Amino acid sequence: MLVLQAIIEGVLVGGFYALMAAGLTLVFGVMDIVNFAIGALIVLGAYLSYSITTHFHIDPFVSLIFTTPLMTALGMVIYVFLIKPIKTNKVVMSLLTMFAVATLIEGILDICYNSGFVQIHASYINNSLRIGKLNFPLIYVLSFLLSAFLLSCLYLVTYRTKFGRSLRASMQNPVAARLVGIDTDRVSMITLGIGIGLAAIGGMIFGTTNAFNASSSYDIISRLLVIVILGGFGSVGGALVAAIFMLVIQDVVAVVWSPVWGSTAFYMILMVVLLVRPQGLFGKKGVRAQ
Amino acid sequence: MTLLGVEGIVKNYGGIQALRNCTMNFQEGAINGLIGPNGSGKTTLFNVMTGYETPDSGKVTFRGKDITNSTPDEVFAAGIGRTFQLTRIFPRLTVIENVHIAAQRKGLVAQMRQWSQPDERARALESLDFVGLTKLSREPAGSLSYGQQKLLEFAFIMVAEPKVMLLDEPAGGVNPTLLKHLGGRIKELNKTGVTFIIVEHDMEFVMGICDQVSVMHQGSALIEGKPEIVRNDPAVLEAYLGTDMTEVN
Amino acid sequence: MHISRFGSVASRHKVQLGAALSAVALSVTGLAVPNANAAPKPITIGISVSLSGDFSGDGKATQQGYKIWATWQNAHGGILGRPVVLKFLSDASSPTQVVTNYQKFITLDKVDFVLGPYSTKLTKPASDIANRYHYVMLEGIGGGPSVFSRGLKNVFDVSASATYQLVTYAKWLAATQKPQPIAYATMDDPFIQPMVDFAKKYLDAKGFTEAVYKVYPAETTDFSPIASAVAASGAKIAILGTMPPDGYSMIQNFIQAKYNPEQLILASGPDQGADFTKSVGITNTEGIMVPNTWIPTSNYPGNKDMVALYIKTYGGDINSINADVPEAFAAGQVLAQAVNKVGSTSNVKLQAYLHSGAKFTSVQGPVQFAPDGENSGAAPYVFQWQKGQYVPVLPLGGPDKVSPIETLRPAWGTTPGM
Amino acid sequence: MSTDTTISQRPTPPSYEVPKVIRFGALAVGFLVLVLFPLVFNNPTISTIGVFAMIFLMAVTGWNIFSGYTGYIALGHAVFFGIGQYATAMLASYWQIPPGWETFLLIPVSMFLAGLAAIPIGLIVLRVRKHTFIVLTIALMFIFQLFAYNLRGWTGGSQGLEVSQPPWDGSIFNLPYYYVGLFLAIVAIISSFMIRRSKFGLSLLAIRDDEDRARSLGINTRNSKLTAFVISAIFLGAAGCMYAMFVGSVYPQFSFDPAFDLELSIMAFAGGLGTILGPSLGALIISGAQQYFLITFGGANVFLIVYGALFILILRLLPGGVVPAISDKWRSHVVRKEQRILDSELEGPAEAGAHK
Repeated sequence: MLVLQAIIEGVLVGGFYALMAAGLTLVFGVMDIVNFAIGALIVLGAYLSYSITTHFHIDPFVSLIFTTPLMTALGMVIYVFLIKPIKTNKVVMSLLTMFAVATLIEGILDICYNSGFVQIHASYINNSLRIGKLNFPLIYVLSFLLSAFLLSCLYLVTYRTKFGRSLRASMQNPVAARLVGIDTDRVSMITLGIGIGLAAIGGMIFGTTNAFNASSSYDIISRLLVIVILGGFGSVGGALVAAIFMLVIQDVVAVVWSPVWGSTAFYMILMVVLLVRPQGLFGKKGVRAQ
Repeated sequence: MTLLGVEGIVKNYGGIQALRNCTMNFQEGAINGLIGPNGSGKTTLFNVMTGYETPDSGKVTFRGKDITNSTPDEVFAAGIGRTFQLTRIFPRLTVIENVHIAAQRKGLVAQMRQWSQPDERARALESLDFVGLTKLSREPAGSLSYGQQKLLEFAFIMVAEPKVMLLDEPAGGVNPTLLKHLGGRIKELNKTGVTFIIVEHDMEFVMGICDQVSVMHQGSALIEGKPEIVRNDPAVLEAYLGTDMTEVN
Repeated sequence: MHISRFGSVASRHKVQLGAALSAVALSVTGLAVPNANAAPKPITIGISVSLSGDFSGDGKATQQGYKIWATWQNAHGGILGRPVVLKFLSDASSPTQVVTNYQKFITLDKVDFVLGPYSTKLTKPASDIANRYHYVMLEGIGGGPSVFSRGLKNVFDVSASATYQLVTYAKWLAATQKPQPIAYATMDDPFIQPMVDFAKKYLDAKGFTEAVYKVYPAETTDFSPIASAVAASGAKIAILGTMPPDGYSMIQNFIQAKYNPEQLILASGPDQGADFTKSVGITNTEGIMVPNTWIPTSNYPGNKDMVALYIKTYGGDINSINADVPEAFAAGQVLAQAVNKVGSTSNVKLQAYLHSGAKFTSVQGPVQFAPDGENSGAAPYVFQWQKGQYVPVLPLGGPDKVSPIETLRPAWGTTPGM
Repeated sequence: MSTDTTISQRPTPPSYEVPKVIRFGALAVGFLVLVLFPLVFNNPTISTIGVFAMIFLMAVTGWNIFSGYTGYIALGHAVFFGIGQYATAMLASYWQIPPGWETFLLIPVSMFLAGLAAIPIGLIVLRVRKHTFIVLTIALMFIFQLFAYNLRGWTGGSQGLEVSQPPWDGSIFNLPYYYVGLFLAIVAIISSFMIRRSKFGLSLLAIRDDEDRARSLGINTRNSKLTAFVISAIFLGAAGCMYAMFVGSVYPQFSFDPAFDLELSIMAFAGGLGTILGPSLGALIISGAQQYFLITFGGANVFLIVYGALFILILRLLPGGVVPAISDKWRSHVVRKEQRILDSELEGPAEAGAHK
């Protein structure tokens, strides 16, 4: 029973992690960028929703209407001013740049919100659906549905639209993409925008399920990285499966054994999987072989 | 006698059969040409011979020794040098450093000694001089022109004094003068006893330089023989027919 | 600044430091007595606080506590009749920086005294440095057992020792309730876990059984599995070793899991005043307990002033005061009393005096130091949220009068009168 | 085959590197500054910053031997830093080493253990490349952190471990740590130098440029990478040991800290990734600057903002790092001057070659 409960929770929370990881993996795939700031950006998104909900008494889900475009714009700005200028050694330079951005964001949030712990509120946040002996925290159910919706949108965008085509093209072979006249810069800019826009949404959910402050980001980033790698770079579907897989295992280990070993298992799985499939569960082999 | 031979090699990628029971022998001291329409498996064969791919079945022998499952570095150490279709040099290292890389050393102690020992240096400069790049020896290799990079690649393989050199489309994208120069170099090296296996689409070049030409078709050997014989063999034209005619004449 | 050459970094140090210090000094003169410059040479006290990083939340509360104390102390004649000036540095929650900071206080600023940073993890390296320069390390926050197990003679914790904080509750439980299964969950932390484990040891001995016992890592963000494990145990009593943020998430998960223990006590979190009520929602607070070393309403010397000063300076109400504030305040109080008694700024004399078994008073109650430097004088309180108020309920028969304890929590969201 | 005569005659082409005189001059000065530093600025605070700078100096130099030369950016070297710390703390109590000089004997032990651990770890992580490698190393670091938390029997879990400190007086306390640190840092730099100019080093750089190509030229890439990995781990182990001894307490959270490797890579990049002295320069500048900032702006919480902004600035202004920037300037300056002479010199041999 308990295990079943854990599995279900794992699936629900997994959906939420997948949402946070989706942006990361897209940016990974298209631009070779390890967006180390994702944690800080999620916290930023959480704070934005928090301010809006507390000051204007708007439902957190509605607040997304404002925060998401805002963060998307932020993403594009970051691309234009910080990522685009990087010429040599993109992989690491961009990683460090994003780390610097994270530091900056944390510093600013720390001053604006004075690092007490806060949490986003709504009437229904503590409710939960009860089916038989099992119960599903409502907020996780909502976030799961939202994730599912957004991820399928993302899927449609990448596989059914012109932008999606150029996106996948620049993912598989940037040079060739440029040759056939795709403006990879524009693609990258939009991608980073989307990636960080998604962080706004992930942040809102994070803020409703966790009490957070400016330095909460450290707990998020490592898990997201693991999920993205496990799912395979650039594979949104992969991220979803990986996230659910990881969370379920972690939760099950946590309930039957101990939470501390739960998170150990989380990382161990990654090692094992990568030894068998270095490209991750859904990564295409040699997509970017030198 | 046979220096490098493949025997009944089969290599599949998923459904596609790149090499189907391919058997070939390359004579010592000869300049062997390896031709065939696109997708006939020439490069795959190179990869198998140089340890980049392990065949599903069949074996590769070098001087009678089985090297089927050797890794690329072992193959090279054994005396088989190879260039790539797209030139691959070390762009951020200087030309002179590039030429030193292939110089083999045994043992950790030797590895830790300075990268340019006098004898290695002499050999390096010699081969640079041989391809005429001495002038540029201090330049980062990345700054060389495409043709020069091909020469460089040629040079740094030479340094290891391989018994046999596998050249994958050496003529591709090289201007005539440079090509002539390259051909001359190959001939000259061949005189010193180096065997060559050349994959090339430029028939002029192949027919001009090779003593022996093998034709591949759909992953296996079609025929082999003297250039003039191969040139006029109907089967070869047959193989090329439907494919790009310009390659033939 | 120019960091073109290392030499220049070093050489510029002194210059810039001077500037920095005067800056710090300026920022704190507000706290010092009005006529600071006319007054005799001030007593300087160096404190490293975590203004960024993992501990930033508590770090700031700690700083507030110390600042308020300085103001209060100066209003009461300072120390040895000299005004108190605090020097703060941030350690960004890193031991590396704590080491540098305390060296700077002692060797560059030549402060007269130092007081403790936030958290056990940082107090350890800090007390090593203080010890090296024969400085006394008085602290109120960071009394994990491992701080005192190292035979350092210069560390003193003015708060009740970590291990005993939950025992007050455990004793009451054993005395009043019949043995039954109890659900335990605690964070893996040098300060928190000993609290829970010690209480558990006591209760096990009294025949209470373990319904479930989970230790979770500090970086946990998803508490649902832990919460459901506790919920599934169906225990009527839950003892949680939580830090503020995860305590809130844990309660939220209990509500979602419809788990409604009759008694729920958290190691910390409910003592965070407004932070707590905002996060879990005031209507869910009913009956939740927390051990604490301080009563907001107590009549211990200085307490009323402290509360007033806090509200005047930082706003909020009496329940919005973070427990770190009085803990820091108390450390300052004890320092002042001891130094005034010793009559000099000699840390050596101070250390000897603190070891002499002398009694001190503080906003948290009496302080008396055991040989290892822990406070043997204090009896930890237990607080309970009743009708939106944060009231002391234990220990019975203590110096302060306490309200009757609610032994049966109501269902979530049903706080009477809310 | 070709003409030995012409080769022996040929004047070797000119060097674009900064002349030896200048380079060794700079080195000597730098060395002198580092030796005299704690004697001139004899204040313990500054020498404390110096000790941490030395620890980072050896750490980043070690890190650079692997990541800088092979181009594999490892963000999990905190593993070896942590192993060094825990080895020191555990062994110090296990062998009951009295606080004082004897503790320093644990340095070689920690180095050995870190190097030993690097072999299996290297065999695992070196199977993958690029991002996967980066993230895999990060994940590995978290695994070790969690082990440090969970294997309380040995590591004390979250309680951490202590290395009790020698009863030396504060005024001289830092000096032994500083000079031992300086010595180890210099050892690290010298080995980095030896490797850079060795055949082995050349192989590593070849791997950085094109791993598969290097393989096809007879370089055993796996062993080369592994060797470099182990060597770098050894210096991280030394750094960890120094840190544990100096700070005195060891915690999972601080020993296996994700920020640690980011700091290392920042230092390496600021100074010049893959150069011999660049990372060292970066370490001195950044670890110094960082602590300096905290004790200057530390009181106010603008620290993070200042740090972050400065850091972005460095990345923008010196993408290649300080050292390459200098040598590039020099190179472009020389090229113009030398080109003419070079050409005229090379006329002769070229003709000689043509005549035969």
